[in-house]
Amino acid sequence: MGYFSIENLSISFGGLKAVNNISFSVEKNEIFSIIGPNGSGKTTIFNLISGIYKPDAGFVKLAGENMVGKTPDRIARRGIARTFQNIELFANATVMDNLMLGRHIFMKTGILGGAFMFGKRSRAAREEIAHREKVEQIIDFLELQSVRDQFVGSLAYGKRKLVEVGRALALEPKVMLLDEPSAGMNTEEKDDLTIWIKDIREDFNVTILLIEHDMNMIMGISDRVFAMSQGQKIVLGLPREVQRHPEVIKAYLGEEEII
Amino acid sequence: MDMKRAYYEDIELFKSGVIIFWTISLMIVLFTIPLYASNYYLYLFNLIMVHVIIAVGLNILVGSTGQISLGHAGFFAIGAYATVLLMTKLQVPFFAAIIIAAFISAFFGFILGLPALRLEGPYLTIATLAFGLAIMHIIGHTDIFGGRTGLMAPPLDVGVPKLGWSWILKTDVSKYYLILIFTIIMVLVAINILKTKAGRAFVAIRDSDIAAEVIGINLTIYKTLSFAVSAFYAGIAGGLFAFVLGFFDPVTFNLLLSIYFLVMIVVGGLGSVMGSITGAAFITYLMYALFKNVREVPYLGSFLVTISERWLTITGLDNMSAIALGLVMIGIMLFEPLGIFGAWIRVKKYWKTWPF
Amino acid sequence: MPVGQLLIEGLAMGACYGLFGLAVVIIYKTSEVINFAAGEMAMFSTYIVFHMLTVYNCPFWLAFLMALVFAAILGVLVQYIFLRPAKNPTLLGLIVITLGVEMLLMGLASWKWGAEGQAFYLPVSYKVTYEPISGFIVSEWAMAVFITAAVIMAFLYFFFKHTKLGTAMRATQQNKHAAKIMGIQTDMIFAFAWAFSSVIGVIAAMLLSAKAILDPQFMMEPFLRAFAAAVLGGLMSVPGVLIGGAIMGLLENFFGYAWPAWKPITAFVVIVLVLCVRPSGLFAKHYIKKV
Amino acid sequence: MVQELNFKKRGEDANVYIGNKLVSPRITGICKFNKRQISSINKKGGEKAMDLRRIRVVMIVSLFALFMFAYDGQAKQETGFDDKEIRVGQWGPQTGPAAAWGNVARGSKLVFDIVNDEGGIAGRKIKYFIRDDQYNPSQAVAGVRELVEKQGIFAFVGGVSTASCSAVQGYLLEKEIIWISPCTGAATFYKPFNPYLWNMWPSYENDASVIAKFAIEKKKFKKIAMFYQNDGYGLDSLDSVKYRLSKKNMELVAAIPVEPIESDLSSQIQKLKASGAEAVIAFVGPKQAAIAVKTSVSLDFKTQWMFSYNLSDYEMMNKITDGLWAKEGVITSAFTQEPFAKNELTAKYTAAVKKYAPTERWSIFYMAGVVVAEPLVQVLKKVGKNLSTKAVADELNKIKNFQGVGPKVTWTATNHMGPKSVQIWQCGPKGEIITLQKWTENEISRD
Repeated sequence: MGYFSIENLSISFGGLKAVNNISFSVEKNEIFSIIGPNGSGKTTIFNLISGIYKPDAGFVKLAGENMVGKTPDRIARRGIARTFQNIELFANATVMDNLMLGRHIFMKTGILGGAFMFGKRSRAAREEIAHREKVEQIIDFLELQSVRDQFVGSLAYGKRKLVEVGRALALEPKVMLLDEPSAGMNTEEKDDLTIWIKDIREDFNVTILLIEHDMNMIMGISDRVFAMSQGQKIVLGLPREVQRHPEVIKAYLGEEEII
Repeated sequence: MDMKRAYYEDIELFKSGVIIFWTISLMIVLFTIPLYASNYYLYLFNLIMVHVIIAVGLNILVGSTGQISLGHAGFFAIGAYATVLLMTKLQVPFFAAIIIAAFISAFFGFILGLPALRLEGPYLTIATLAFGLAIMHIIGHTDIFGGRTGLMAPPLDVGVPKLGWSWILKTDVSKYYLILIFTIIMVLVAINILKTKAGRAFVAIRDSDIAAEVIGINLTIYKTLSFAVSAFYAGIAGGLFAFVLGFFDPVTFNLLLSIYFLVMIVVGGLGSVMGSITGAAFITYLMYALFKNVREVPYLGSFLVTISERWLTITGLDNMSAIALGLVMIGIMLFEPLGIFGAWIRVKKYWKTWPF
Repeated sequence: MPVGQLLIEGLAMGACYGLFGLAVVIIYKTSEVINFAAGEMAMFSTYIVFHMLTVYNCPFWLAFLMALVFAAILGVLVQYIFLRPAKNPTLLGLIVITLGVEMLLMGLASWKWGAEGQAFYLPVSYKVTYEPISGFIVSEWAMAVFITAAVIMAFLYFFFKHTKLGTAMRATQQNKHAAKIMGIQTDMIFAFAWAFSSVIGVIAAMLLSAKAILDPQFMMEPFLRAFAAAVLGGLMSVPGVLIGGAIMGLLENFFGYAWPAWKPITAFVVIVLVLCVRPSGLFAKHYIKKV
Repeated sequence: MVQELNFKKRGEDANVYIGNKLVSPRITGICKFNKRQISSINKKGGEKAMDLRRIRVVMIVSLFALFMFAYDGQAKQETGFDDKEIRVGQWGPQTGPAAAWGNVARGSKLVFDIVNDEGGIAGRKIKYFIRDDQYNPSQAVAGVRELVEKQGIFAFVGGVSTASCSAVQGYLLEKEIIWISPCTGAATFYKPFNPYLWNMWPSYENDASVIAKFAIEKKKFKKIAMFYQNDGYGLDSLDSVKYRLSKKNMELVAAIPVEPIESDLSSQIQKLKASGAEAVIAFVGPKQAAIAVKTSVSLDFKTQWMFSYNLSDYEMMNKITDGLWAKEGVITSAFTQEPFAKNELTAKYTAAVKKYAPTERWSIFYMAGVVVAEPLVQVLKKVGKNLSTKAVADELNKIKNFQGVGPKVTWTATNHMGPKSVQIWQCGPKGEIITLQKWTENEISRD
């Protein structure tokens, strides 16, 4: 078994088998893409991994440890971070605060410590400053300096996607789940994102699971691709293989343009 | 564009010299008020500060965490009753009593936070409302709380009477300073809480609870914590309120009061400490002064009396006060949905670019 | 324990709460606003009937019809003057506006009619009672309540299911923007919902005041109960509200009989416990946000 | 114009963004925007002007609210009187849940109006202030302090709510301001002795005891139930009735509490009915009294209702019970004279009402305001020119068997108790007052 794996994962919503007995395993530092037409259960897999849904059966294992049954916040603490398809940022907080929230699990200041943060040398302030430095690195990395103190709600869509990636990065995850990170971006932004994702893997030593519709991007960065349809596995393999696989093409036919 | 040199500047209490200047000026004004205001105004100021404390706490819950509470008068009552009973029945010194009372209140906040894990919106409103009603009702039915007859607050002794050291605050001025110090501390603490880990977690829960969970925020802990913190504030405020008023009964802490608390923070500005302060001051002042004694106002009074006699009833003239307060509330919400604080930001922005 | 009698009285009060809860639900269904002014709007309209009956000596049915018209106008006016101009309102902001309207209406009513209680009569009296089965005393008033509740519920059921306007209202509730794009005049829908709610409110208020008394404060407690009933029913479902109201009325009467001292809060506490099990009330699907 | 369409899915909905502005969720197909919608989306330029207008409106509204309406009169000296006027105050609920009691405070005005019209007292007119407390102690304290500290008040009369009176009691004592009778029979104002407070109200304890005595001895009821408001008013009287019954070795067949806010009383009345009570002694507010009587009729519960003196306003009670008050022949106690008794004093007041307050109804509670003002005027007249708090207090302490339209009171330097006697009335078939029993003292009073 690999570094991160899901085994026989299944869930159904009222008779509909959204994810049906799916297994795969991902090596450390791999970029692993999941593709499939709309409604094929890709996001559901992510939701199962991050603990938002409880699977009917199966396991999610990170370095041998089972994640199923843990609450989402515990799973996050174990090192699985994610972004969302529809952007779930904290819209009424600044970019800085959003990223600082990514540091939440590393901060030890309790509410009392925070409440009495008077002066530069108080423990809370020292911790706060230390984490701000970390976040600043992420801001530099993702080139978010210009929007650092802006409210997320006022940012352009592409920037928000990026902030969300930054927030996931701030958790210093072992595994990162990116759910359609390039949706809504223009070509230029997509190219930048591709480079960043690669860099994230290199610089931060992260295993990346990616849901994407943009075939160019998938072909460009994925190590392996997992194709699924209607909750079932179609094929798992190298990008080129999967792209030419007749079942995959069949699954996408009839579907019109995917945004 | 302001340039920052160190990360600490982001979390400093006073971010610039201008803010320090204004803060110091405000402090000077606040600390010298007793020199030129009559005792009646000190009473109003005391009430305002008590309301400021509770509004700041409520705003942490409603504004920052996004949980509606219509039961805060209940926590307010717990604070008042617990402080007074601890002092009279167990001879606990005042400062210990008010802190213990606030913790008791916080504990009840924690309890009320539990259903909030599952409920939201109107459903949570009903749960908190029921809590407020239940507290009022239980107090009204329990003899040790004085039942519906009410309780008289003891003399405000800030010393430790058991050790023979007692220092009784009798005058309004001394009470004013005591409450002022409490208020300043509670406000600073709130500012700090909102700037650090817990505060950010609250905002995260408000904006997207699912995202909050997947970045490692434990909803159970932080939702209940938010209720507890907010209730702690209400407890402190209640303990002080007991001595401002000197006498209270369960009806003092009715649903209407909870509603007024909510109005304070919405009118002031949700999610901001400054908003809670301005909202509490504004609404309290209006509650106690707006169109009161309208008959004695020159010209307007006699005009209204004439109107009342001609078309309405003269006995109902005092309702002008409620009507005016209602209109002010509606007006503020229509023209400034973000509350007074939103208006202030707008004005500030406007002046910054003036005259362009 | 006179079970039968408690049942009848509980159901009658419950039907009133449920009926009034409908006024809350209709507005919530279309615009997701909790109208805290509902009680006072109904109170104000009831005073209008009262005024016409006592000052102008109108025949009852005329006064009643005029009051319905007035209630509709009041509802539209409140929506048009106070709620529609709100720019980008927050949910709490809207609640504060309705609270402001509540204070305004209560102030105006007390100013016009004084704070002293008044008697309000309906042609159906609580004084005329029948005892069809021993132990079940039914007053004319209670029968009127049951019939009104049944008629209004049937009407609403039909209205929301089978009329164009009702469908448009449901669509607006589900998605205001989409409804607008589909060519539904949402402003009209909101105005209509407020008028509708106000009319149902005044009917409930008249029934309640005929049993109790009429004063500017008389709808405050029933409003809380109706709101609780509506929440128990799930805030979205028409039969749900009436069932919620019935549960509320029955709980109050049975608990009130067993432990009179705790009557005012038992129903609320039970409702909160029920909500802890079913967080979106009895008759609404719990909405799980998808990510 | 529209630059970019961003699609965002949330649940079943898809939100359409144009730039950053949310335009429409739930688009499943292709959507077309008409010109108006697009122009409204792109109308960013107008917002600046809108901003300015809003700022102005907000500023004007807040200034208006703060400065125009917050009128608080001019500060006066603290003695409470000068050569031209004596300032007297009262607080009371003019608005809020108990606004129906507001006529007490307005009633006192009648007495002062009469005196002022007669030329005042030793050249001084009485200036009378009413402060609305909304039945809320914190408002009462604010009003009273404002009066004392900014207007300067010589004496207070009346004051309706027990809670409000309790809240200001300490303050008034500290300021040594004369206060003639809180309009409540709660025991808290009797003990401990307050040298600046003179009581005129029979305590609820005495009231309940006399009613119970009447029920047992005159009416010979065997099964008596109690229906009481759960507060000082109800609990004092419950205690007293129990005490009275225990003297005769009797017990209440039922004692049902009610919260002052409740409006559905059917379960309580059914419980009373189940107890088989021949008489129900009820210490509740007027609203609940009315609902209780109405409910008992609709539940076929036949009993003799007996209420406290707080419900002796037959005209109003008949109005709000739809005539049931008379039909059921309700018995109440009473602490005043009959409002329309044929005597000189009543005639004087009823004439004065027509003149000074034509919209007011001459009723028991309006009279209550008169009752508390009468002794003050009497004493002020006696003191005359050399006015001081001490002189007035001394004269008040000498009052003996004083009776206006209210009860007979006697005060001494060490005893400021209210009267111990009440009358028993019954509402006759036409709503008239039938005096069943003249002033009766509670012989087992524990005051």
